[in-house]
Amino acid sequence: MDLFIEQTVSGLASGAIYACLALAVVMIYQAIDHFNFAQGEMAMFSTYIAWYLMDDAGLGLPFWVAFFVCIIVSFIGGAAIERIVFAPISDAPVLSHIIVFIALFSMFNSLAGFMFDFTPKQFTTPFGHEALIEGVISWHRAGMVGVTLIMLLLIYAFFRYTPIGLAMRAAAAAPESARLVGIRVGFMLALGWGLAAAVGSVAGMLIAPITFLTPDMMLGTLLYGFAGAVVGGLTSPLGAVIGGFMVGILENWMGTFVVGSQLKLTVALVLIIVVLLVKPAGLLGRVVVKRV
Amino acid sequence: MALLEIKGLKAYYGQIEALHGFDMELEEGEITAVLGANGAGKTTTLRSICGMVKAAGTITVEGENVVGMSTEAIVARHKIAHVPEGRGTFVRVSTEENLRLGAFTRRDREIEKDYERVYHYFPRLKERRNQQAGTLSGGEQQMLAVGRALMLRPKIMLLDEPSFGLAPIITEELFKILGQINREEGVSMLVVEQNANLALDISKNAYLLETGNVAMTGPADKIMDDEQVRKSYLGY
Amino acid sequence: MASTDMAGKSVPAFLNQNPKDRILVLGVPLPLLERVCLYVLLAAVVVLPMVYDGYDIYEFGKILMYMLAVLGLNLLTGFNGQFSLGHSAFFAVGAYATAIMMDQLGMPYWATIIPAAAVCFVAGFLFGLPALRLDGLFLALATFALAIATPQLLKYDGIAHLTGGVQGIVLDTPYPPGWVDSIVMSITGEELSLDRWKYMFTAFVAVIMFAGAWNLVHSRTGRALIAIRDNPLSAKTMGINTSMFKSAAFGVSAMYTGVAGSLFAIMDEYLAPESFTFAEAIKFLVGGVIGGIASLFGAIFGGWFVLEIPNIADLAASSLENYINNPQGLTGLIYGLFLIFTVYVMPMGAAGLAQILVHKISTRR
Amino acid sequence: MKLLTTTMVSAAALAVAMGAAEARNAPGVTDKEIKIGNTNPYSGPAAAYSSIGKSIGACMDKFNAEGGVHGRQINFISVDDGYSPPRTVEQTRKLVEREKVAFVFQGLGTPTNSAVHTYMNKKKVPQLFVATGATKWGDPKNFPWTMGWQPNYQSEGVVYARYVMAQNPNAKIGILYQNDDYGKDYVHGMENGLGDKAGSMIVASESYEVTDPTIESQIVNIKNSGADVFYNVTTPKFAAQAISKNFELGWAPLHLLNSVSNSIGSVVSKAGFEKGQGMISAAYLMDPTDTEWHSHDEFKAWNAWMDEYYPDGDKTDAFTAFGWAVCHTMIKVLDQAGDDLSRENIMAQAANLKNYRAPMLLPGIAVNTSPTDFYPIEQWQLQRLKDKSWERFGDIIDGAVGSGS
Repeated sequence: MDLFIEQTVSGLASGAIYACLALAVVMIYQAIDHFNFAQGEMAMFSTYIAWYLMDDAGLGLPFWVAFFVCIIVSFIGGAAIERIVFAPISDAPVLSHIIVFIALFSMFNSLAGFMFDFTPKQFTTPFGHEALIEGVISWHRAGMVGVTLIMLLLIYAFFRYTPIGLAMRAAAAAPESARLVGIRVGFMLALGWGLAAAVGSVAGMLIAPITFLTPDMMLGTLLYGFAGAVVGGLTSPLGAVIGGFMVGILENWMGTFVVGSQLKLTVALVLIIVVLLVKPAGLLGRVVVKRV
Repeated sequence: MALLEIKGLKAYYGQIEALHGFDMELEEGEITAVLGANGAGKTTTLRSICGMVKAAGTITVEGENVVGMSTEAIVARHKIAHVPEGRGTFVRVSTEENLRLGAFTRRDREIEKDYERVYHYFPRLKERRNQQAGTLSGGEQQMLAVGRALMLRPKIMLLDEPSFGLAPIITEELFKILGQINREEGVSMLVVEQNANLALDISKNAYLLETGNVAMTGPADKIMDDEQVRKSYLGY
Repeated sequence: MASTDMAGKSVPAFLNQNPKDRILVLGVPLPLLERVCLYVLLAAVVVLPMVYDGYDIYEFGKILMYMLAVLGLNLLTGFNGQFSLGHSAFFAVGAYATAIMMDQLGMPYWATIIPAAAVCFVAGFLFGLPALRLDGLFLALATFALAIATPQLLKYDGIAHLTGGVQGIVLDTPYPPGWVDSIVMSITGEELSLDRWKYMFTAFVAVIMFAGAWNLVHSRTGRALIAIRDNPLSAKTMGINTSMFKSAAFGVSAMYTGVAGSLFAIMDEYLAPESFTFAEAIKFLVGGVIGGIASLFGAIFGGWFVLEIPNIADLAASSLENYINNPQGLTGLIYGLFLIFTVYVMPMGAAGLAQILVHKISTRR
Repeated sequence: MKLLTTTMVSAAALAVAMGAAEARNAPGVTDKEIKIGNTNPYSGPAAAYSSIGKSIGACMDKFNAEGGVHGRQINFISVDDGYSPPRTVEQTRKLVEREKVAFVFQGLGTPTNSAVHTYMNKKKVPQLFVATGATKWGDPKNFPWTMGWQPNYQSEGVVYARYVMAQNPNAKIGILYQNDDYGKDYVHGMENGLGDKAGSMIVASESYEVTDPTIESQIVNIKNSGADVFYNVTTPKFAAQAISKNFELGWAPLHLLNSVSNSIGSVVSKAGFEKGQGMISAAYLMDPTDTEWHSHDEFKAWNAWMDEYYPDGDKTDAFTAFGWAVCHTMIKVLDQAGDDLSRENIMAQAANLKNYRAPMLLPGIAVNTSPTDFYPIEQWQLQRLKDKSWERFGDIIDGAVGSGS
């Protein structure tokens, strides 16, 4: 097969990883109007929880049971973080929030290593690693794309068609106005955090069978996830997924044909800055226009 | 008993007392104007009613004291719709979604119907129903804010400087519609305005605030005739 | 009171204090008190090498070095109301600029500081030009990306002949110039140790840089910058090229952190890409926040804290050794807790806390 | 790099000359105790290696419980440097100047040890058996106070190169390496081993960053270059990824897996045995997860020690065996030094190990040093993955290459 096509296919494969995480980035951005720099680490920690639930040394639960228990635990954990850590500083400037994100980043990273040690863990997939189409896509990757698309549909429908999704966006963007129409902003924020943590946990569980589970699995991945979300548009779940795939492909093209594999992270960096400057709304996002 | 009864209202920003304990009433089905200079405490009064500032005293709505209740609960329970200063548009979502948000606390099945009710008063909004609300003009956003308030099917509407930043023609049209809403829907209104003429025109009663206290109160036409008021607030 | 849709606002209210507010403390106006503090600190800086040597004085030198790095971050926040998660990148630029000048051009270490500062200023300025068009949250994202990409850039084969690639660069020892040696010899009768000299050199640069920052903040330009920060719209209408000013401020910030990098390279005589990871950026952030992110004095405390917190973590770890396995692994947790604690309890950092305490004492009188 | 000032060389020479004459004990040595310092990444990106520091500590505990070395207890002070070179400098200086350790042993990592390389040699404090396979640790002329332990990365690369040349002199080699000194040393080893043919035989060379999520794009490129030999220079996580990805792509080249990641327990089994059949790797230590050794006496001793002294440790973690073996080597040096525990003599004894068999080394491999040979282990044996364990084949290979370069 032609190298170009192969790299594109491989880019789609890693793009699926980024798309998953980009979706989680959009979820939290919609819910709290912020990036969560600790999102990757939270997803990684959730994945460890799932691993513990499944592993023989842990509880030894079957995959799907562990999968859903992990989602629920992550949801509760995310909501609890909002209530315990962020609610008391809800009026503080953005600066304080970023600091707390970095604090969470550091804490989850450290805790994961402390509790589960640093040796790579194998994470099972219910789909199997066998080839679905020889040399193109494995069952796991197909399953991963499938689950990502299901999540995309759910998130899209949630924000688009449910009053609570609409209320969540409203609460994030304009908390005071939201309160005035009777929205419980604190509840929405907690809910948003919970959902974002849940989406992140699914991303983690889909990614880990490919990358193996280690405390540092998400640092670089999150950067690409951010890039995907920025490229696609921070307010659009569909955009984030498309953006994730695009970043995957672009990364491979650039790495193979232009800058070489040594500068792949830099590609993500440049991409983020350029898109933010040139087309801040991304491909499918909405520009925030305000008239006075 | 009045629909809304305020007794001895004090309000605080941190340690600073902004309102010093006054009384105010709003009768069912009426429009009452609240006038005063900048910093007199007009906005603070409205914010106190819907629980957005720390307040002391009693604010009785339909016989229940709401001081200490959360904004969300006041809105949901007593159907008080606050049209805030600066309009509070949800800029990222569409016009119709803004309206939908106005009905957030309602659980009945007539929400869809009420869009038409709003569009009946503000046909412009219908044209723009799928447009991102942040791109509406100032006047349209003000209409949207009132429309959003209507979606609550409110008993009371609190309007904070609805004329702010609008062209005179649009302001006049807006006040006409407010009067119409008051008559047709039976919504009681508390209107804070700099433009005292317009407010007094549609109001039955009026209060004049000065530095956190009620300086004068009475029927709107009486206030309008008061020399002092005319000099200070009406400019003629 | 119109506070809807203000999510993008990033200027913390506490930055808006007028530095010239004359609070009387025990009958002494605050700026005077500040001055006295400054002189006491300066005296300490001078006295330290007479008392300490070896590891101790090396640690003091590192504190001053980190102080400069944190100061860079604080200037950025103080002047632009924004901050960077990627200052490890500018720390690296400064360190590598010095190392390359010494290694490739054979320049003496002391001669590299000024050109390295210039390089960092330009690097910061150029990064700032596009990046500062982003508001707080997005700037944080862009600099986050920068911090993560930095080690990879340093290793890039295309510049490996300069940077030493993955091997890094081993630098010549910064021996004191002969005349310094002989002066010290004539006064004390003993030879000046290398550690003491490194400290003296670092302290010399740090004090000059600190004084520069002090004057800048208290100068008319400084106040203009702060005015731009607080009210960019009116500054624009007055015809001030705000983006140019802001980029320049970013450049100055990068320059401070970069000079810290230069001093780091000289002090440790070695650098490698592993010294400039995202963890390093977090360190600066922690130092800045805990010291007080918009305060000059805060930087001093922050510098000390950055150096000492791993030791504190070690200490905590060794006392826990009997109870849990691998307590050192919890260093990151301790970092995080300190950050959250600071945000909750003293959002203005140690400097802010000190100011409040001083204020309390003075008003009680 | 031009750190070699004439003053340093002469100072070093002087030190060696004076060493013999003076027999004063090193700081940190009393009649009851020997203080030994160590830096390890207990936190940060390389914390997976921390089990080395912990197993050495546990091993020292065992020796102490058995009476220590010539009546002296070992006080092993292991501190965290987070794999950050500046932190290593701070911690090492603290160990040497404040804790007053006799010497530093098994500091981990190439950039970290490089950061204190000059300092230790200027201070004349032994920097013994550093835990890194870079070539530069065996340079007694310029750095008489520093010594490595494990066979260096380059020599391993040479071993693979020779194997490939013997199998197929026209092979096309694709390399995947970690973009740091470790990865590049392996690549240099391969290039040196291939000699003139390196240019024509190496058809692809792709690097990855530790922060990269995956290495898939690189593997696609290597496969596409037409390579029929895959030289896999990666750390455990990425090694497992690479084994999986090759399998997924249906690509089955001759797979050379570097010894850093040839643990059955933590890499091969996790990637899946079926995916790695036929892989070739070099080894010098027994893999504790390889059932072949489970009846061996040295394994049994290791196993018993793990149970008693390091119960939290992970027995599938090959670093525990590494720590065990290097700890024994250290004890051997102290034992040889007897009552002359000056820094000079400790260094001299480290450079005087003759055919010492540290436990858990592969049968036939031994530790050898001399005043001009600072590479303690220089032997390898090749092995091939068959079913669920490594099958060793061929002779013990002397890979004494690093010393020349």
